Amino acid sequence: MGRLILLAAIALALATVPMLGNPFWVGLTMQVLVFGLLAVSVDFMIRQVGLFPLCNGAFFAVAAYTVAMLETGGWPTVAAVPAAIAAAALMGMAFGISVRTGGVYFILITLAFGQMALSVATSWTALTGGDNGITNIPYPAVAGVGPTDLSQMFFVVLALVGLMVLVYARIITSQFGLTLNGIRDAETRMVALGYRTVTRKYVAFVISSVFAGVAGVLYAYTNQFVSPAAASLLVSVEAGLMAILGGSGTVIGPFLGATVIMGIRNIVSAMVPGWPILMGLVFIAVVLFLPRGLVGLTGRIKRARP
Amino acid sequence: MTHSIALQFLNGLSLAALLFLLASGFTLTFGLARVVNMAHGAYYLIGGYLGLQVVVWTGSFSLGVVAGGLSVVAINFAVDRTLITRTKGDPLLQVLLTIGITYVIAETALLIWGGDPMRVPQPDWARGPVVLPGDVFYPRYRFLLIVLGLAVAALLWALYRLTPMGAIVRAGVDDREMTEALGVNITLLFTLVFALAAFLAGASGVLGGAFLTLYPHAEWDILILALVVVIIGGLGSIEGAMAGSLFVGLIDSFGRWLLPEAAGFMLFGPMAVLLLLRPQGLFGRAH
Amino acid sequence: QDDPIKIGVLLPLSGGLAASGEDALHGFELYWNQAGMEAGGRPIEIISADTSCNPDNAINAARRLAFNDEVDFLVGPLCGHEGPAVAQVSGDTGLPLLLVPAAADSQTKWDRVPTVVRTGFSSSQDSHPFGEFLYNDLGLRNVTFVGQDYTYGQEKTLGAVRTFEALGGKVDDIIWVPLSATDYGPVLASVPSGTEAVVPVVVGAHRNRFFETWFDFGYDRRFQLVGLNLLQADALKAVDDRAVGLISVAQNYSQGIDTPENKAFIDSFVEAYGEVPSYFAEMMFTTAKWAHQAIDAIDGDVSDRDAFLAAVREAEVVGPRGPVKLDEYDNPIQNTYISRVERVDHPKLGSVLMNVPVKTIENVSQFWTEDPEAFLARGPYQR
Amino acid sequence: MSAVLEVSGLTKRFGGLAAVDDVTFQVSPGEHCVLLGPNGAGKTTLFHLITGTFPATTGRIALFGRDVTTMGAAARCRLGVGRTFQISNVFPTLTPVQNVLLAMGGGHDGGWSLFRSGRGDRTTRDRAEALLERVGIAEAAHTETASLSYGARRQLELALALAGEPRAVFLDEPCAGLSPAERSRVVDIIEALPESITLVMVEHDMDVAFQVARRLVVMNRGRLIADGSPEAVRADATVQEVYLGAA
Amino acid sequence: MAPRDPILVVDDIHTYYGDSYVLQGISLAVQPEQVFAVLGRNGMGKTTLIRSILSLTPPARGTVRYQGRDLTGMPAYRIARLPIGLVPQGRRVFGSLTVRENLTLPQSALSGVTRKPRWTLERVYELFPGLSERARQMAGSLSGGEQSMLSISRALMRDPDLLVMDEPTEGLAPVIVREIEAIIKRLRAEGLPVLLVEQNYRLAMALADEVAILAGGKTVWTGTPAALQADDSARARWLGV
Ligand SMILES: Nc1ncnc2c1ncn2[C@@H]1O[C@H](COP(=O)(O)OP(=O)(O)OP(=O)(O)O)[C@@H](O)[C@H]1O
Ligand SMILES: Nc1ncnc2c1ncn2[C@@H]1O[C@H](COP(=O)(O)OP(=O)(O)OP(=O)(O)O)[C@@H](O)[C@H]1O
Ligand SMILES: [Mg+2]
Ligand SMILES: [Mg+2]
Repeated sequence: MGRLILLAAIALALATVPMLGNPFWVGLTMQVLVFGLLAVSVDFMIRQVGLFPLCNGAFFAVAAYTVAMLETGGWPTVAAVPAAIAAAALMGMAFGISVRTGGVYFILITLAFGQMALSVATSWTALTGGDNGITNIPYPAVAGVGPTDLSQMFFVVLALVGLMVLVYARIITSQFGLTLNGIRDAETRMVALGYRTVTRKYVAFVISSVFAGVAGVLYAYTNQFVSPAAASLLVSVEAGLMAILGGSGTVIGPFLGATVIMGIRNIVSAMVPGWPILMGLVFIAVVLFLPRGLVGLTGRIKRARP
Repeated sequence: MTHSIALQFLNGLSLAALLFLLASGFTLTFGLARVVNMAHGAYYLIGGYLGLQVVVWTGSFSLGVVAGGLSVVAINFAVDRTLITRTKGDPLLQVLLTIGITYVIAETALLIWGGDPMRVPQPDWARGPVVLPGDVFYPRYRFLLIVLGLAVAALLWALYRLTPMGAIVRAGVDDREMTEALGVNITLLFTLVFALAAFLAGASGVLGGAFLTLYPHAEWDILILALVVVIIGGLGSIEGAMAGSLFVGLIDSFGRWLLPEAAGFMLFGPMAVLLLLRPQGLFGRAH
Repeated sequence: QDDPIKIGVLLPLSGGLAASGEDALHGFELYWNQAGMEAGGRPIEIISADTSCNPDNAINAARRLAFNDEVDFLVGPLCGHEGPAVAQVSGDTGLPLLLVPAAADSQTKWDRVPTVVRTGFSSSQDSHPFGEFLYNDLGLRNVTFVGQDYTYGQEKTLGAVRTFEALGGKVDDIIWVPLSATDYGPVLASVPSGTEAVVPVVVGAHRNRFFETWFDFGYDRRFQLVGLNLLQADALKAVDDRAVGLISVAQNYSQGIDTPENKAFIDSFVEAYGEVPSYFAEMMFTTAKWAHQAIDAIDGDVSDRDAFLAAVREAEVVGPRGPVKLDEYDNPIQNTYISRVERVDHPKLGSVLMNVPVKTIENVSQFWTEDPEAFLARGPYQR
Repeated sequence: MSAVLEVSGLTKRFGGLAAVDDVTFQVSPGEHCVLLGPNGAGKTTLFHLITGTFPATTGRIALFGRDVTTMGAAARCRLGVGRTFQISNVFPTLTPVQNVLLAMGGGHDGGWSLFRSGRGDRTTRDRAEALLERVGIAEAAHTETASLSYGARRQLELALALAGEPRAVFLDEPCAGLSPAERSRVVDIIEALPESITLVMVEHDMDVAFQVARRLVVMNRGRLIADGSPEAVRADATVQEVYLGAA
Repeated sequence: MAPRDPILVVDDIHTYYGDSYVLQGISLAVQPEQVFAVLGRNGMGKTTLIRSILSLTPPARGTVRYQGRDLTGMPAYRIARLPIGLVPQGRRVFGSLTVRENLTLPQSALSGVTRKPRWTLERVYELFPGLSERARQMAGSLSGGEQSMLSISRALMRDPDLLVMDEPTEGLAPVIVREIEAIIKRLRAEGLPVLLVEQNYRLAMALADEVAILAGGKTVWTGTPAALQADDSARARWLGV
């Protein structure tokens, strides 16, 4: 209950961002929400299943590209969005065979899948616009109704991300979530208890791809262009870093991490030359002082008080 | 035709030799200490740059290789003692930490050496092509690299499989605490192993810099290849690192030759198939 | 009016292309310093933003310049794929963008944005005359291209392929090399043996790797090497005298152009930064001069964006690269220089390798000799 | 009624070694059967074969009248097989209650709901806690399992085997590592199992074995060497020699 | 026999796992040539006591003295080199090493052996012939009981002056338990002191010269086996037998 109030308070605070009237901040906050959602999709695998996927950037990108191609090709939003999420889910189903492996092997095989998707995005120029990507994606509209400017778009994104977060919070505390934790802890025992563990991991993987796909859809609409950069390894890696940095296993953590990383990238970078050093130092500092991520900070503050 | 095959085979071998030097260190640190050190690529880069600097100052290539290796040993010692130990074996934290270290090292290198590609000058005695039977021209430098790779592979294999040190190190992986309870100073031993791995990474930066050039982002390019090697071969196995580097080296060179259109799939496609058939890699042990 | 005119400059200042970004920024600053940081009676303020060669960052950086720093117009970006992203912000906000050095063909052809004017070059622009140069000047009939497999590489390569083939030349093979390739040994081994010359279109660190592998394997004894995009000034730093005499690059600039403008530019750049400027620096230098002329023409009132854009479109600039003016599609008509590497004595730097034009083709349009409509109807160069 | 377990001609080879060598026997419903044998005789391997942890080299296994020779471990569990592992195999980052909740759902591959809470409803939770009480670790029910002592984890192991209400349970040395007090608790639990549940157990503690067993089966070097009532087997000379040791 | 200085003295140690306070002041003394048995129900702190002595989980307070030397702050590997042999609970053999490698490891140069060991491969194989048959098998695939034998043998190969055993007979067949009993008796006769944690009450009684019972992280009873045999209430209360 307390958590719900906290989430509502955060959502409310975010809702004031468009009132600043500065599209830069609105745009950046939207990106934080979008990449935070992508980080959630990665953290779901990291924390609940114990597998670190490096292909969520591919799901993200395939959904974004689908939206881009269909919307610029004149399809209505009601068709483009489901198609995009379906594309991500289909790719998730295909890449899902990787759950047969585990540990570092899983990291690497998903990396392989992600790199293959990237090479399609860069070299299949006719379909994807190659390196230049696809531009001028219109805002979404359902039956002619939809956001017409940046701040309206912002509220759409805020609402959808909020909804996804609620769904996510429900999933990780669900029965299914518990069985995933069991698999993470001791898979052989889960098998001996009668569970189809591979199927479950597979389903979890597809759920993760759907979350990444939703993030990708929002990305396409907010950025209004898509390029292979969306599918790059860095996107997948940083999504994972966002989650760990913010606090893996929590709902807010990935968004906190996204705030820090996007903040350094887009604000601090203007002030500090060689800012990637700073980014590296932040990672190092979190490991040293906040091994549970930034959310661990609240625990520290509580403990510091007598 | 046979001419091209021979050439591609040699190309595969020379890339394999370089990858082996780098990946064997990675496999040692992961296999032995269960440390996922993503900074290995950055070690390659910084070792290469520092070695390059020494080659420029002293004119001696060998000195540069040694200096590149040793400087990374020093860096890694500091990093391991002050930072990696603090992750207490949590792989997520290790990934976060070592990627952080990679950012710091790579960006520092960029500030010092700039972003233009640089090449470590090859020593005079390794310059130019050698002519092989059948009128095949092959660079002498790469030839020597293959020989070096084989020598190091043999040495490491012997160290790992034939000496008690190898057994102890493997025991340390199974159960570090028990190894210590049998009187082994495992911390010291691991420090030595890390030093060896770091030396190989730094030295391979110099060796690789002499034909692949050093440039920003090389740390990721080479790390990905090394990871593929290690995974295909099986983590923690020297034999695996050998097999994996051959696999990657040969696939890369023949793939680029026969199917250049599918370059993106050439390396990763077979790797994905292999892992699905044999999830623990060629030489890895299923647990 | 003495509040400054703010110019937002978008360049990669971190990551793999930071060196190029910095070089470009130097060129821009050099011009304004020489101009006394003033134009149209108003002081100039340059606000630079790092894009790290990533379109997502570029879009944010552009928005920040537009809304937080409230710049009057944008200059940049460097990487081809950042171009569309930044152009989009320009289109959304109406903020004029001088697109440079990003070279994607489509931005002055199929995907034009009314507020975007290119002051650099289009990828395939210099390739068309180069293709004819291969056939007519070098007398080559059978060549193999090695093309970097992404948009810039494809456009640059296929432009030359088209004009070369149009004259009757035969392309034995085009070897596409992905940006992720590390080793050029395998690539070069697949050059067909009957070919006369190899024409590389490679970028970044690939240029030096290609060069080293070429000589390591003794290919210099088997084929002629003709660089379409091989050894620009920055890549020359890491090569030695084996490069002397090679055709290195075809582009809208060459360090060895023998004009007073260029000599002065090179000397002052070397004076200020201790090295030879690359084409990035030149492009930004000329862009600054271009902007200066336009601002003067409208007496500094850049708040009238339409007037500013019109002034840019009308300006005829003489930069280090020679005379430049825009075509109707907002792309510069300018010279193409085909360069060769030579060792020259520079009064400040001593003996250095430098690109020197061997052939200058004047007033080259992005459509070469073709009718624009026909060119556009054919669609982009894609493999 | 047909046999709960029928094994015939079952063999498992590891390289040259036949860990289980041509074993044939049956267990009837409700039987309490203890499997004895020297270390390395193949008991655990036999359990693994029966529960499906790995496949047999040759031979046939039937559970509850169905041929399960090629069936996976999870599927066999869903038929009603519960088991413990000789080396504890529990969920370290979860609490014992969560451990048991998982074990309760496994028998029907349950817990697919994405929205129903993983904490279970009141009655399931009560049942889980009651089971932990029964095995003697109620006070640790809500702490992290990783911090339990060795013995406590063995007790949890037993709870996991029983939680799914199996029709047949296979216990691999459930008393190993337990103190005498906890051992008698385990014996009590076993004795209190409903008549309908079939039990097969490996145990090296003879006091426990003889208390629980209504039938003893003895293995040596992969083969069955004795099978019968506790008294008969105890008197068997070979068993005395290879297993009990001359007393 | 004249009283001699005890070989191992544990003096009021307190040990924590993170925040949880496990050993709450334990003292005991092991005499030379003595088998000292530590008993107690599950979770009472027996393993923690052993971990504290060997510095695997160093105590927060209190001292451990071995042959008069204070072990406080000494790293675990140095303590092992004194030499003390450990048979850990749960066997903990090196699964990816062969049986033979498991056995030679404690005597390799890196383990700090300084004298010619009294224990050799031959002697150990003689003790457990089953192991010599499996010398080249990976220890991880041994049966549970075989692993126990290997774990004991490995500790002996350390050539210890004090043997610390944490439930060494867990999972062993009665024949083998009898053998282990005989072995410990023989070792004791050869002058090797043994600190033994054991759940097999009969065995502990048969072997021990002195017994301590732990409960709730404290020593609740000490004395001879005979005294424990006589103290029905202590037995019932602390051990449940
Ligand atoms: N790693 C740990 N973290 C936290 N608590 C622990 C840890 N290990 C053990 N404990 C706790 O310390 C107490 C003593 O454990 P210990 O393992 O010493 O008991 P023990 O007497 O050896 O029991 P057993 O006979 O079951 O082996 C127990 O309550 C246990 O839950
Ligand atoms: N994967 C394997 N590879 C080789 N040998 C194996 C493997 N698994 C088991 N064995 C061998 O098979 C034999 C039977 O092992 P098993 O674990 O079934 O014995 P057990 O009867 O359970 O003994 P214990 O009472 O000691 O637990 C042992 O000798 C063991 O070494
Ligand atoms: Mg067993
Ligand atoms: Mg214990």
